[in-house]
Amino acid sequence: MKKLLAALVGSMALATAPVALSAEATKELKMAYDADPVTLDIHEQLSGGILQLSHMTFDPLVRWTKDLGFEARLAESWERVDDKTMRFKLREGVKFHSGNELTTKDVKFTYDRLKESQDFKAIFKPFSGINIIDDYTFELVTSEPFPLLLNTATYIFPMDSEFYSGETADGKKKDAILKHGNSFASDNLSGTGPYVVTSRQQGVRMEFERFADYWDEESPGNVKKIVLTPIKENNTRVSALLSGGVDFIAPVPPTDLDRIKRDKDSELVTMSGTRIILFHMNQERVEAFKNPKVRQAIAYAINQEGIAAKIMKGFATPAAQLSPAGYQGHNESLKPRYDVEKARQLMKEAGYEDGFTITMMAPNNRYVNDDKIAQAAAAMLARINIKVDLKTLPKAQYWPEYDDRSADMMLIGWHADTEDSANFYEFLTFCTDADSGAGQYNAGNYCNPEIDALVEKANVETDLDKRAAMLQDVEKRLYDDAAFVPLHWQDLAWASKKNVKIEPILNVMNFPYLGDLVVE
Amino acid sequence: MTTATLSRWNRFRESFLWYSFRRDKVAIVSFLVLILMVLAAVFAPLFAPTDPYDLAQIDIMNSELPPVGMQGADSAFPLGTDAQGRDMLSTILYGTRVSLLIGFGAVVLQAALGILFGLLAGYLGGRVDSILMRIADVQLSFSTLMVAIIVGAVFKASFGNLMFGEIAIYMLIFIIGIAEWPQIARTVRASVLAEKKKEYVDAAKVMGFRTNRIMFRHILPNTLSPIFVIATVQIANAIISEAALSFLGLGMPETQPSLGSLIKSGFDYIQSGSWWITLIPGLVLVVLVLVINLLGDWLRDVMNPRLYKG
Amino acid sequence: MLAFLVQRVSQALLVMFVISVIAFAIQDGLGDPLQEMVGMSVSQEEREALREELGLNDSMVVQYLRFAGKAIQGDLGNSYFYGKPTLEVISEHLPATLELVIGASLIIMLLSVPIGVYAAIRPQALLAKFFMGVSTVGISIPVFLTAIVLIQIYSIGITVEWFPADTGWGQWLNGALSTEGGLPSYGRGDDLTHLFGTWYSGFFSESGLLHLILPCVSLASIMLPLFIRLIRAEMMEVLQSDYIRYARAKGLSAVRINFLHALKNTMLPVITVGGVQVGVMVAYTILTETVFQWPGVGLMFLEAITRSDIPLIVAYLMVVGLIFVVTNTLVDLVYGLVNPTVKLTGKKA
Amino acid sequence: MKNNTPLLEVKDLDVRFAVRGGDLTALRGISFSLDKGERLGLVGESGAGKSVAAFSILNLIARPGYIAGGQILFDGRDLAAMSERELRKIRGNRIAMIFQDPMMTLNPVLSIGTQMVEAIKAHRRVSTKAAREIALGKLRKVQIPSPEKRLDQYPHELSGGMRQRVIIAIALLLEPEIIVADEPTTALDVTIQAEIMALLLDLCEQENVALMLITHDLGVVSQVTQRMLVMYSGRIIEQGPTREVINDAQHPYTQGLINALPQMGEPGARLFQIPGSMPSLKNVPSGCPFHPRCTFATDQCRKTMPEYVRSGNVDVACYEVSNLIEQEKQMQEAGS
Repeated sequence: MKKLLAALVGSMALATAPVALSAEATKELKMAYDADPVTLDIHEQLSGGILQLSHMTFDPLVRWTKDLGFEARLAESWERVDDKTMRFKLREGVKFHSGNELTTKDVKFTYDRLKESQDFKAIFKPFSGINIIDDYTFELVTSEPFPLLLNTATYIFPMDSEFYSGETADGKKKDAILKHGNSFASDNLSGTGPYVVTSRQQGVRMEFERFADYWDEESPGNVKKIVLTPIKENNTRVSALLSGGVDFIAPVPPTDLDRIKRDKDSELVTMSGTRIILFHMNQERVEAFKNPKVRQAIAYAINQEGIAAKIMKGFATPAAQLSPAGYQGHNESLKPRYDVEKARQLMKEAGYEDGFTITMMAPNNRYVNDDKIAQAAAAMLARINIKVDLKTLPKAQYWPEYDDRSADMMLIGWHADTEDSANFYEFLTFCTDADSGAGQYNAGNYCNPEIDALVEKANVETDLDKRAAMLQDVEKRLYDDAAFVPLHWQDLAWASKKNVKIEPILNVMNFPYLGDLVVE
Repeated sequence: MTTATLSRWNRFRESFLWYSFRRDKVAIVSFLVLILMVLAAVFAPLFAPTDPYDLAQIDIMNSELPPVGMQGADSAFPLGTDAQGRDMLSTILYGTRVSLLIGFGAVVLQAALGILFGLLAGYLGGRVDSILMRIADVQLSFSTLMVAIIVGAVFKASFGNLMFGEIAIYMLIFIIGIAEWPQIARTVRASVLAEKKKEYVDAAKVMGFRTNRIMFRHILPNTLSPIFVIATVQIANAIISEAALSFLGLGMPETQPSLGSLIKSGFDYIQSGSWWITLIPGLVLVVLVLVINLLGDWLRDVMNPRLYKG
Repeated sequence: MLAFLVQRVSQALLVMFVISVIAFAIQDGLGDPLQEMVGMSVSQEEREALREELGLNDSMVVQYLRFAGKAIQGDLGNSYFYGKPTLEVISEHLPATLELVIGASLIIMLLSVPIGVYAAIRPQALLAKFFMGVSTVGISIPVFLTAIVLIQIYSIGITVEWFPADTGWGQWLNGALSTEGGLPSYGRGDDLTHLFGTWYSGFFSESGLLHLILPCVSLASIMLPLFIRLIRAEMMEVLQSDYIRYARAKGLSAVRINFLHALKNTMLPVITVGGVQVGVMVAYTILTETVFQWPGVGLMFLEAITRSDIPLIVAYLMVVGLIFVVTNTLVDLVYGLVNPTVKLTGKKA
Repeated sequence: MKNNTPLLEVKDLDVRFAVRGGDLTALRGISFSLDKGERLGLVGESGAGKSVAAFSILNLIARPGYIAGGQILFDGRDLAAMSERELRKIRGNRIAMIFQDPMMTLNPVLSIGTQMVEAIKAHRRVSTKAAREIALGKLRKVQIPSPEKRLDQYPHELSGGMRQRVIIAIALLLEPEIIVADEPTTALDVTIQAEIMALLLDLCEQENVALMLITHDLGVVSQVTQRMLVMYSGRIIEQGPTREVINDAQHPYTQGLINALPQMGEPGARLFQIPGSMPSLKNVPSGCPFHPRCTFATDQCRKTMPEYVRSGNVDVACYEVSNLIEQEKQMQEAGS
């Protein structure tokens, strides 16, 4: 029975590390997220929580900068050999927590494991192979010309191959990825990242300590010890910050924004996010939705600014398309079009003047204010005689209903794993095709082969400017056809004590680079 | 002065019940407040300025307006508006109606089951008694919350999700009724055991009455007083249980809020400025339950013969 | 005595069996566990493969028989979310809930007996009426409302300016009513002492105790009023009885009459009702733990519901059912000890 | 046998119950006295106020009853006006009580030993061991088989008769001067009643303890008591030496009571019954409370309350009797 609190995880790393800690890492940070990582195996699940853990305990080859550019991390430099291969130069002298040296065999081990992982294999589908040139240079090869190679490279966090090979005492393979069991990797961790996990009690507490041998000396981070406590209830989490129990919390619910602004010794940081929230109108279930005029009428009836201002308390950016600003597909010209008169007029033209009744479903604990947004939308539709029977469900019950498409209008939010517009269309607007997996979340059964073809072409277009023009054209067509009803991009918010300088380490993907955090 | 055959009304006026009610100020005030609330709830459509169930009347733009008297208030919404822009006053009136409906409905169900099983267990005794009491024990080990989850799941499995809106009230009455009948059953059983020893029961047996006639015509009237007392407390409990279930998201849906789900929906806003969304319905809930409890207390002291001498 | 225990053990098994059957019957109504385990962009057939692997596609009966087979040897299956045997997960979280219930019960016992007895002896006294009033209001406030108010006042602290700050008494009143808070409002604190097995207790360290205060007071706030009213009603009835009058006739002191003769008889029904309430309190911990982020089985159960972690839900329901039967048995034993007229096996009606 | 100051003297005792719609008078100015070692009987139908009189001696009347007037002089001090602290020193120590139903008198959850030792220690500064010895002595005195075992037993383990013996033992624990016994044998079955009453009588004589016996059983009164009072609707209507009252009852009500005894009538004949029933305290008739049921009732009886008049050693409150005495006196004066 493992001793719980004091179990030193990946302890060998600390034991062998030289005693002299870098002088300036002395501060302690107490933080609270709404959930703690479900496992230490960063390939077991593709979720925000696991990626946040990866950035604390591992380092990617390249990582996103604040303005969606790329920053060299473990890959010192890279250059494109031809339109299907990219050569990377690995940084030298980087140590793992276990003391092993980072070499290309670790990158290969990680690449193979990613190809095995159920969650990550879809993202790495375009990759055909990895060539090892020598200890510190390797090449990534794709089957087709793939413009998003670097985007995907941000998901490669080299793992300590030696540490994760061989078998455990009771004969289990150390590198196994177990979804529901207890694998070696889910409890032990050795990465190159700034922090080592010193103790963990699932759902209660997690402690990290600064890795003495961290390769990135220039990192300004001076936090020696981090204690992470998951606090599920929004109210309690905000109270914990205000009562001084913790120094840094995320996420911050929109309702508590001004309470934190008013508090003199805490600081609030908000950023517009990249997760789009939208409604699908199921054309197969409701005859009227087949008519573009009716879809446009609904688009005109929904007041995105009102929802963003009143329900989200200004904590969301009203949207008229899928791609957020900064994405290649973002089309400046598309603006939210709230106009109840025009909506009524369109309904009259489409012959549905006295409206009809539809069912609507939304989750109540998946996205920020999801149930309140659905209620507001239902009220807005009632103004153009569309009577809505709304049902909100907890997320565990909601997704099976979503897969069965059991309501006429359904709410969904989507964040592009590749931080690129194409991902939105592939999952949300492509004609649904079971075996290729396209349009898996297209609850509107919207199908426009022309637009799908345009996106396919963009996917193999390596000239970024041309690619951007194509993607923006796709957004325009979807807008004109009112394929779905976009609402807003959910903003991100973090809050901390005044002396904890979180602003520089935060980014739009919500992966705080805690390694570089400075606490005065 | 032989006791003339007084009419039922005179007998009531003469009875100790009316006498002690007149003298107990707390009971009078509680009774009046309760009647006021019940009337307001029953005639909600008349009093409520807007119909909270008609979505068209709700405008998102005037959400979270403070009650009149605070700056930024809007006279059209005396008690302010909730996060959706619904008028608090009318939503509370409808909400009180839902909560009262659930409270009384659940207790009627509890009483029916409780009296039936309590009488059977108490009067027949032996195997019937132990079986019923074991069922009661198993039932008690399920808290209201678990019953709610289980019954909720069964309803969803059988009716699917879309029907949930309309049948939510009946389902909640069913849940709270099922979860709490053992409380009344135990009380009835205890008083039946006490009554069973009395001579009038033997007299009835001697006269050859059938068992259930004895149980319902003779024993039951004598056990009414504890039932009354516990029933009032159970109504208060039922309303609070519904509020608790709503807090966990298992109560009434947002479109047809009860007091509990109103409090829940306002819960996120309580510490961040618009405290009234939770506190005003919370206040109404506390007053409603308080009044019922006070009446329950008074009824207990009046109905309980042993305390009468004290 | 043995027959009594055997009867109770069989009842416990019956309760757990019934609960497990019901819990399994509603399995698909509880949602799909896969959602939590798999990212959004995982394809349909990946999910199908995983579902097959977990045996979720077998018929309900097959799944139940497999569950029952293992359950008999004490293995209640693995939790999907924790990836560990459910009993292990529950044993990690149970001590936190038990400490909450113990803390709340202590508060209840220490307060309800003196207040209840005082209110019974001097029902007309102003203080007694005040206590009864507060207890009636206490029952009427739902626990999560009490919890938030407590956090706001004692953890975050409130500054009161209702009274005119320029006047002396105004300032004093403002000062008296304002609090700077400071009491911890979440979690069990970080310095818990290890007792045995998975029991890490908060009772033995200052920070542990501080963390216990607000949650225990909230949990107690539901039951305290009930016990005060119960003790008061029961005591007033006992004070009418002949043996109390006889005790006065013997010239015994009022203290001895109230706190030995009367109280011992009062406590009999209070113990039976109280015992049942302890079982009910375990259910109320779910609300308290949610608001205070108290890592007990209540919070674990609620998260299991949102994640539809079915083996954990079934295991929790069975364990709570068992706890209920155990508390009932303990209550009957204690009742047997206190009430000499009851032989240990029989139960006084 | 009458020395000058009686052990206990009750003067014009008034006891009322504050109930809805004004006070009910349970005792209407009753006066009587009790000498050292004397055995006094209180007789009357239930509801006449016998038990209220008994409980008022030690001021044990339960709310809403209260002593409204009069005095209870004991050892020169008025018990009615005494503070609770003072009265406590006398209760159980100098005046002991025996209640009616032994099943209800002993505390069901405390052992017999505890309930006896605590009575001693409430009044004497003795060790528990010494107290247990005293208790054992008294239990032997009341002839309880194997007394040591009894001390550790609980009330429900003893029979009704056994329990009443324990209660008598408790009454004697502190050698009281007076024992007030409220229908001590009524709740027991007939065979045991005689045995217990004989025991009580015997012990009172041995210990020279005054006994105030409340009962509705004329047979017991005639065998056990030296003097007796007959109560009707809160008043003493006749009091005097038991022998005289039983053999030559003056008051019509007392005569009615005595004639109602079965052995007085011929076998097989209908038993005599006093017509009507005891008036409830709510509507006590004017004048002499017995007049609605009295065959000799006159207007005078109906209007005013008769005064006591002495006939032999018996004091009687009845106009009919006082008129007869008046006539006899006139005949004697006329005759002499």
